[in-house]
Amino acid sequence: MPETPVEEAPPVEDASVPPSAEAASDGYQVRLDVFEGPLDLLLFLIRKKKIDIHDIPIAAITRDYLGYLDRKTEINLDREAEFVFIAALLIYIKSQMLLPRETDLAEHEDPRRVLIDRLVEYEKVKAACSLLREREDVQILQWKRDFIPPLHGESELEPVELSLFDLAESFFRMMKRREADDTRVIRGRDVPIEVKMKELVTLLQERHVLDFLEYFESHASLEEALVSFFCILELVKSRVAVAVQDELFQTIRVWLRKDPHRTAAHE
Amino acid sequence: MNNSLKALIESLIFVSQEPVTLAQLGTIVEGVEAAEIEAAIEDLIREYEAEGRGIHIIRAGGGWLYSTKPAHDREVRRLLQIERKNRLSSAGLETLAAIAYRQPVTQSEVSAIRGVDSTGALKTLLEKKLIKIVGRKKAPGNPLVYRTSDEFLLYLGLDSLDGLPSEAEIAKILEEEKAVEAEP
Amino acid sequence: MNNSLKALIESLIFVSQEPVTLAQLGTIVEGVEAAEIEAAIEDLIREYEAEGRGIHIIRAGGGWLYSTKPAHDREVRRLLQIERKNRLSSAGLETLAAIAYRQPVTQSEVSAIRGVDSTGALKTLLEKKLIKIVGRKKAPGNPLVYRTSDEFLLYLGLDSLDGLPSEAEIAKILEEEKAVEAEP
Repeated sequence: MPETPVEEAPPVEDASVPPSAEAASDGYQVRLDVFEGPLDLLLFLIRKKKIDIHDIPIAAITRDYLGYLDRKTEINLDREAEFVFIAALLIYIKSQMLLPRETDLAEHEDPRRVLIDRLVEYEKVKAACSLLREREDVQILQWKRDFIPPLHGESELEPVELSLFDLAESFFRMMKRREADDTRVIRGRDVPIEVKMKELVTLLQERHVLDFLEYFESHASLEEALVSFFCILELVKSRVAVAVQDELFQTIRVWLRKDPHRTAAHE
Repeated sequence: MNNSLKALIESLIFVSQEPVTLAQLGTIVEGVEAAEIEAAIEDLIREYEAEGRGIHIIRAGGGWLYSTKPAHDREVRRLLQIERKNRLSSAGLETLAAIAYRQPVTQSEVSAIRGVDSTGALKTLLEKKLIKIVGRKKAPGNPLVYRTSDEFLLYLGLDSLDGLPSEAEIAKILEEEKAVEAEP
Repeated sequence: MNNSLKALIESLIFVSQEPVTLAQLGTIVEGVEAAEIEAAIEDLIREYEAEGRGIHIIRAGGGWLYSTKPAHDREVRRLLQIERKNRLSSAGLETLAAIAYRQPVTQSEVSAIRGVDSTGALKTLLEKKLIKIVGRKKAPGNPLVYRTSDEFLLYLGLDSLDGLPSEAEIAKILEEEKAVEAEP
């Protein structure tokens, strides 16, 4: 059962039957072709022997446990390391129990304590699971709407929620996608300087004054922006255009020099 | 019963995709006592639970919302052309239960409770949005901390985390299982 | 009147995003005369039109669907406003993720990461106050530089950007071999 990725919901025809009957078959008596985890196996052994979980005969349980481990067919082999880890813990506890002691151990000194605590906790989680399964069985048959019904007039709500995981996942997928893309060479289009120069002069004539930064940001590629930059430098150098920055960090305005005397005042 | 109040509440619960809370209703239906609103909802719930109705109002995630009744699952799926919803695997449910009861928890805490590495199960639960990452623990390695989500409450039809099976209920189940065990 | 037929039709109209047609109902409710189905729908419509009901079934696009009644329009919109969180399209989410993980970044850097022009998405994120302009980059064109905002942290319930899952962690979660653990 634990090997099956998904379990079928009970047949729809059974919707009226309390799903607890189904869930009960999840209990220990009928179950388990394969033990998914070591705690699962331990609990099974304890129940089979009708042992009090708080007073586990470690030697006997360890023997049984190792027996299952040897057979391998009954445990989830993907989890072998975890089964072996608990086996080591059992053997360690057993050795601790065998140490000669002068006085009886207080309860909190019981070497089994650490294992008992885990088993008790795990047993509770398993029991909670059977209760939660009952709820799940009822809920998955009921359908909620994942849209908003039409209102009078327009409705433009997008049903997307943001979560940290969504965000991180989105970034991760994007980077993966990019990794794949990077194997492909992306070539920007060549921009001949003469063409750009003409384009720039035309623009200056049309607009009279150009915002330097705005003009740069309008370029699709860095290459194209650089070409424009050289064009402007060239135009300023050859005194065809004037570039003025009123204050540090402010935008630079560019215009064509029409009347050399008037523009000189700006410089 | 105030019929127009009931009608208004019906439309509000109906139109919402998420459970509508009493607080939300209170903000919108001004000047009406919470008790009166609740009485109207109770009335609505009763009406929908009657025979011959295909949808009903359920309480989950701290509010009320509509859903179809379980009896029509097969036909609903045929109309929407979707497969039967799969139950969670036992590994997934176990991981979810461990998180629900011990939250906020880290991956290694969940794995310790289950005795097996739970990274894969956590991933699937995250994808299903039944759990969420809520931050990091101030501990070596600053591991991510997980909690159950609002979708988790809706998924199991729980009003809040207080609705999780109690210690007493769990103890009762354990007793029953042991009793069955003891029989020949 | 066949009560269970009516209930079934009610649940089908409820759950469908598109108007449900008579033909669709006919395929799902096998062995029932079209006339009988229509009668059941007429009956449902009449019931919902009664005083004291907040929603009704309307005929549209060759079929039937639920809609709120005009009388509650104002309240319904208020509720949806309250409920509506900052919801993002996948383009918005991607852009936000690129900024969150690569900040400070420029528009062209974000576009390069995403492989598509992100000007529109940036604008939306600015409007939603999830990102902010923090200055200009000393680079050709002095492009604007973006960062995530404080609202962004609030929205995700994070104390600081350090709370974002690291790339390595996300990779680990997402690339975990499914075979290791059966899917929930």
